[in-house]
Amino acid sequence: MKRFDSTVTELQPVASDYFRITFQWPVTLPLPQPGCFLTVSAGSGFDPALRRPFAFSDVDPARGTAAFIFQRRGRGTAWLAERRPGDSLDVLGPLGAGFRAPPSGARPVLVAGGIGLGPMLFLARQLHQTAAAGRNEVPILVLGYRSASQAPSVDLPPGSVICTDDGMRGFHGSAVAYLDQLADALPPYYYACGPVAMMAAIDRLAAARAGQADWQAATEQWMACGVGACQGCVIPFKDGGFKRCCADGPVFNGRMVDWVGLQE
Amino acid sequence: MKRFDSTVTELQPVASDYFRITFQWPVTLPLPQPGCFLTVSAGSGFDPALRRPFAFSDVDPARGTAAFIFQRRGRGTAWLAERRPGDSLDVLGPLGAGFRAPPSGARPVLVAGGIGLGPMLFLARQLHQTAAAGRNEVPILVLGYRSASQAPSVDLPPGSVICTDDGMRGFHGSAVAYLDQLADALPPYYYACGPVAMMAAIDRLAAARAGQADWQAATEQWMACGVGACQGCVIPFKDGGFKRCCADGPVFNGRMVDWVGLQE
Amino acid sequence: MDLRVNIGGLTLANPVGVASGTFGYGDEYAGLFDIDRLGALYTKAVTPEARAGNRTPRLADTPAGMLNSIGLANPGLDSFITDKLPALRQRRCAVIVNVAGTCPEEYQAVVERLETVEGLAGYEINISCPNVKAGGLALGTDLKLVESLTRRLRDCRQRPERPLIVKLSPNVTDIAEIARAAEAGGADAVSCINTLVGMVIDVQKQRPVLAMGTGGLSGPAIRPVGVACVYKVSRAVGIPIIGLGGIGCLDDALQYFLAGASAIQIGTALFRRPECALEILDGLAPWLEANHLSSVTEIKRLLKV
Amino acid sequence: MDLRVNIGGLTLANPVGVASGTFGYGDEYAGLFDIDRLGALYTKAVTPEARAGNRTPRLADTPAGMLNSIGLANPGLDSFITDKLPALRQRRCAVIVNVAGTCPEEYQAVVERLETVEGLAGYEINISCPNVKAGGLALGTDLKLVESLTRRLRDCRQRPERPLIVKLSPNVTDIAEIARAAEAGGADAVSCINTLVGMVIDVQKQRPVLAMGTGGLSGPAIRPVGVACVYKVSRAVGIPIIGLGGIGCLDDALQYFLAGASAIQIGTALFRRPECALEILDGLAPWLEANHLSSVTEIKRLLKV
Ligand SMILES: Cc1cc2nc3c(=O)[nH]c(=O)nc-3n(C[C@H](O)[C@H](O)[C@H](O)COP(=O)(O)OP(=O)(O)OC[C@H]3O[C@@H](n4cnc5c(N)ncnc54)[C@H](O)[C@@H]3O)c2cc1C
Ligand SMILES: Cc1cc2nc3c(=O)[nH]c(=O)nc-3n(C[C@H](O)[C@H](O)[C@H](O)COP(=O)(O)OP(=O)(O)OC[C@H]3O[C@@H](n4cnc5c(N)ncnc54)[C@H](O)[C@@H]3O)c2cc1C
Ligand SMILES: Cc1cc2nc3c(=O)[nH]c(=O)nc-3n(C[C@H](O)[C@H](O)[C@H](O)COP(=O)(O)O)c2cc1C
Ligand SMILES: Cc1cc2nc3c(=O)[nH]c(=O)nc-3n(C[C@H](O)[C@H](O)[C@H](O)COP(=O)(O)O)c2cc1C
Ligand code: FES
Ligand code: FES
Repeated sequence: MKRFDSTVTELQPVASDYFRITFQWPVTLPLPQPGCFLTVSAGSGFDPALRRPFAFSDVDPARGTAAFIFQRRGRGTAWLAERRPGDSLDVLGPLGAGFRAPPSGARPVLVAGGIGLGPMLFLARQLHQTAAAGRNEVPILVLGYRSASQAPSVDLPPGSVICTDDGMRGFHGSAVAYLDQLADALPPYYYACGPVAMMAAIDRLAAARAGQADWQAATEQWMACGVGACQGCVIPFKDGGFKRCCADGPVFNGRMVDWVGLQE
Repeated sequence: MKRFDSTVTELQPVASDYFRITFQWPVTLPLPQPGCFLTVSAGSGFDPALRRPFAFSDVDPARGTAAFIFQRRGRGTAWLAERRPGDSLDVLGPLGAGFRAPPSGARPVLVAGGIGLGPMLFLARQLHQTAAAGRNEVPILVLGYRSASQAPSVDLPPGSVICTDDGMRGFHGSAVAYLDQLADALPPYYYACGPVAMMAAIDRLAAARAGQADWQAATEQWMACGVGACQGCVIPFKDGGFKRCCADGPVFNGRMVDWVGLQE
Repeated sequence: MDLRVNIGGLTLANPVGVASGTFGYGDEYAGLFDIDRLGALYTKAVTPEARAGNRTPRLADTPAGMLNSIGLANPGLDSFITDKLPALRQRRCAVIVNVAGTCPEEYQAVVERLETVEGLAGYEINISCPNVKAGGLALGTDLKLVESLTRRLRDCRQRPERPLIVKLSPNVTDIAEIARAAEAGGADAVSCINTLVGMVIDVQKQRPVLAMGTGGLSGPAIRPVGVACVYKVSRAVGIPIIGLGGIGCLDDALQYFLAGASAIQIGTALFRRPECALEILDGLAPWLEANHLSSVTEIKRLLKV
Repeated sequence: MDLRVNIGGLTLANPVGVASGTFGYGDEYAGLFDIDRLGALYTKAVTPEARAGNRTPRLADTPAGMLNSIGLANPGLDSFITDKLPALRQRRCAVIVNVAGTCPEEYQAVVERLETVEGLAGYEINISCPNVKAGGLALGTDLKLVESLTRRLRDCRQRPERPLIVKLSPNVTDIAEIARAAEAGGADAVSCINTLVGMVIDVQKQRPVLAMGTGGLSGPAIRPVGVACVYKVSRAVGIPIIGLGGIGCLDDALQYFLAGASAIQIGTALFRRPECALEILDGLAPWLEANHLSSVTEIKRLLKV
């Protein structure tokens, strides 16, 4: 990991209030893996004061760039949405431990809700590549949206499924409802990133399926240091303990996370 | 006066660390006069928190623009120096009372030091126009710099004098030394804007010349509201009182200002 | 939507006021927004005699805030009444006079005299100004003094319809204790917070930026402190609380209402964006409607803790 | 240029330290800059028993600052010694342990036990944490308790070369008084300031952002408060002062030295720009030279007031 001043190469709207930002990623740094994240400093002064964390959505070693997809929500992301090619970007990364490989013989089922899009896209592309090399089964990427208009215009890998609550596009219902009715010869192995309510529902589903004692959840928590020093970003676990999202995660076995405690 | 979101039309370097910024000035607003100022909000958050005051250097009613010249000094002006055409600029103005006309029969002698350049240029151009219309004598603009390299590349009105401490350009010596040796058929009437030490020296000169009981000083003081409400920006007067730079000034009779108290 | 709030018997048209010392005596901002729409205007402090205020510089810029050491500069009681009050009376918003002095007798002199004139809505007792040697902060940190000063002013007041609002300092170990002392002395309301004591040093000049050394810290930087103080005080007293400190937008104001405030004041943020006071006012009614509330004082009940 | 400073008998290689709670136990930032160049590393608080810390969320973002309510999460004294200390001992910088507890006996248990192990440079006594129910802040606001706790720890200490540094809270009416109590109890130095009590309310969710309600405000927002406290304390005590609160660059550090600090700590600003600690260190020697000084402790003499 390193803190450095990168340069923005592209800022692209991908849906209403969603953007993909691409920036230089020096070859001297480790290549970010799916599930890993970076933090950026927003604004020129100390308002806002804390760096903002984002999960990588993409890395292009040939061009020496990396990218993340973000939603404009508050001051930090409003500032990000105003960046233009050539602007500098204060980056700290790569941070955190990414996703682990799926167990053999299981179907990697990737679920993305909201701002979970970026890391899931990144993972889906990687699992398609490793599937082509025979290292795992072909993954399915499931994306859930309230309405068709929220679905992003990004290149989805083959076999991706869009679910909309209003039924105007793809599967009519939530991503979790889709998982529930999914019939597959292979047992599913879940990866997910999205709102806590969605994660909790996936956890219940995983618990209900005898075959799956473990699934991989990319978690989120307010962060200060991003490197494991401040104990600020902890995620509650079902055993009553806490683990640091930034340094012990952000990817955890979803069965272990106390989703109710996190929601509170 | 009004607070509004203007748009930057040009940002031009005029000397090392000096810039002229031009921005839209709606026709519906009063035309700024020389000596008047505006405040701008720097940065997207509240760091820095206070608006920054600058004196108008120019106004172009035909194009609907106004301008000021600024020196990059700290966070606020560093942010300003990064503006580009099309960027928005949060402006509050026009503020303050500008320069009054010179007494008839006297020579308007305008002295600018450092960031005093903008308002003095503006005043010089206006006094040349009114001189052409026979309303006052032709002004002289005197600019003082430490070295020739600091002298700005701006169009100076005819008859302007550049003074440099190193003697590499124009008069060899300070602007005040130039005033001291200036021989003119007409009695001088001073207008000045610049460092307190320069202002104090001009005040001594004005006091020494029997003919001049009054001269016009454009003062500076840290400001918070800029509109006369907070009492923060007061300038000490020789009679022991204070006057608000923003609302009672920024132009005062230089003979009345307590330059020693201001310097402290 | 009815935005009226009651502060110790005084009904304000709405809960949005502008803070003492940041709004002069009302005229200065007249060109920038419609002052008459404000619920209340808290004047710069008024003392018995005119005060020139502290030496300059009186201001310093700090991260998300500022320091001031104005030092209660004001034209004095007589001039306030003859020169400032006539224009203030024309305002449709309630005019609340911020009262200061060096000793209890001076506070009393101001209130007694103001009781004889028409056109004022109430008194805000400034026992918390960090920028003066005598009175001010020293007074506001002593429980007995707070209670006795409040009682003294209460006793000399002839017009009970003018609330006595005691303005609290955050520069104390326990602000709730001070609030209780004010309540015990008969205060109709408290406002909190005044500024925090702070200092900025000019490293180049190797001396404090402010001529007086220290000053009062205000602005968004202190908002979390102000919200915590209002929350704490609201658990300690039964009288209404007027919240302030770093409010600049509707969200900030709502934090104070949720914490327990019945009304708010906007200070430093006016310097950045004068019209924010009306933007906050305009946002209140829609927010109340969206949250199915019929008055501002109900907001505090929403807070889950 | 000699940057060494003496804190109660302990010589630090330079006056730049990293603040308790913002730097873990040292390893986490190792990849980002050369930790060994620091003058001192103040550990996260150590208590006798392991503590999981407070419920989440524990952080909130504020203008030019942040709130935390970590709640002294730490692995406990035993685990600190067996799991954290071995790596800390390898550090070339002085390791100062931040000590906390719920009662004087707990503080004493920590110090007594740490006196039996090698590789530590001193103790910072945290009597000022606003994020725990017992101990912490309550302790740090009572003059008698501060003095007696300091004396108790002083008496149980076997190694006088390890300074006892009492960490002061700004959440008091008079911080100088508390500093004098610490000095009277035998403290070798004081550090100031810890965080200010603050609260941020999530208006959407209508509850405090922090699970615990209030938390500690840190970062550039509080720097003027920290500088004012150091200035005030430096006029009240003769022991060295370690200044902190919102330091992020050389200019900020110099403000603290001018105000009277002999050493500094950097906390929240590390989160934004970790290497700022070394940038400050690298700027010190050139600044001293340019100002014709031969040591950091001379800086305070430059202040004109
Ligand atoms: C490991 C990790 C990966 C993330 N990846 C992405 C991503 O790929 N794309 C994306 O759009 N967002 C991602 N987020 C969330 C992102 O950090 C927040 O949306 C962003 O910080 C909001 O900043 P703001 O200033 O615009 O909003 P603010 O106004 O500060 O806050 C808006 C809301 O965002 C949330 N938020 C703010 N700061 C944080 C933070 N430090 N940590 C967690 N939540 C926060 C809070 O719920 C807050 O109410 C990720 C967060 C984490 C922890
Ligand atoms: C009426 C008036 C007219 C001015 N006209 C011009 C102008 O035409 N061109 C120009 O370059 N500058 C002008 N200034 C000064 C200008 O306001 C400051 O240089 C600017 O605010 C510095 O901001 P900063 O954030 O870059 O610097 P900071 O880092 O904040 O400060 C750098 C230095 O600038 C001075 N300064 C900062 N803020 C203020 C303030 N609010 N008021 C006065 N001095 C301040 C201080 O001495 C400070 O040490 C004028 C000031 C006033 C009061
Ligand atoms: C320039 C200035 C002058 C002030 N003068 C007074 C005053 O005369 N009386 C008073 O009670 N408070 C005074 N205050 C404090 C404010 O009324 C308010 O309590 C404080 O600034 C916090 O609110 P804010 O962060 O919204 O500014 C002053 C504040 C500022 C910035
Ligand atoms: C996340 C976090 C955790 C902290 N934990 C402790 C602690 O355990 N013990 C302590 O004495 N201070 C603790 N502090 C306070 C800091 O050491 C420091 O006093 C305060 O943050 C002010 O400095 P700063 O503005 O540079 O951060 C903590 C601060 C933060 C931000
Ligand atoms: S953000 Fe500091 S430990 Fe995770
Ligand atoms: S800046 Fe407020 S009175 Fe001039």
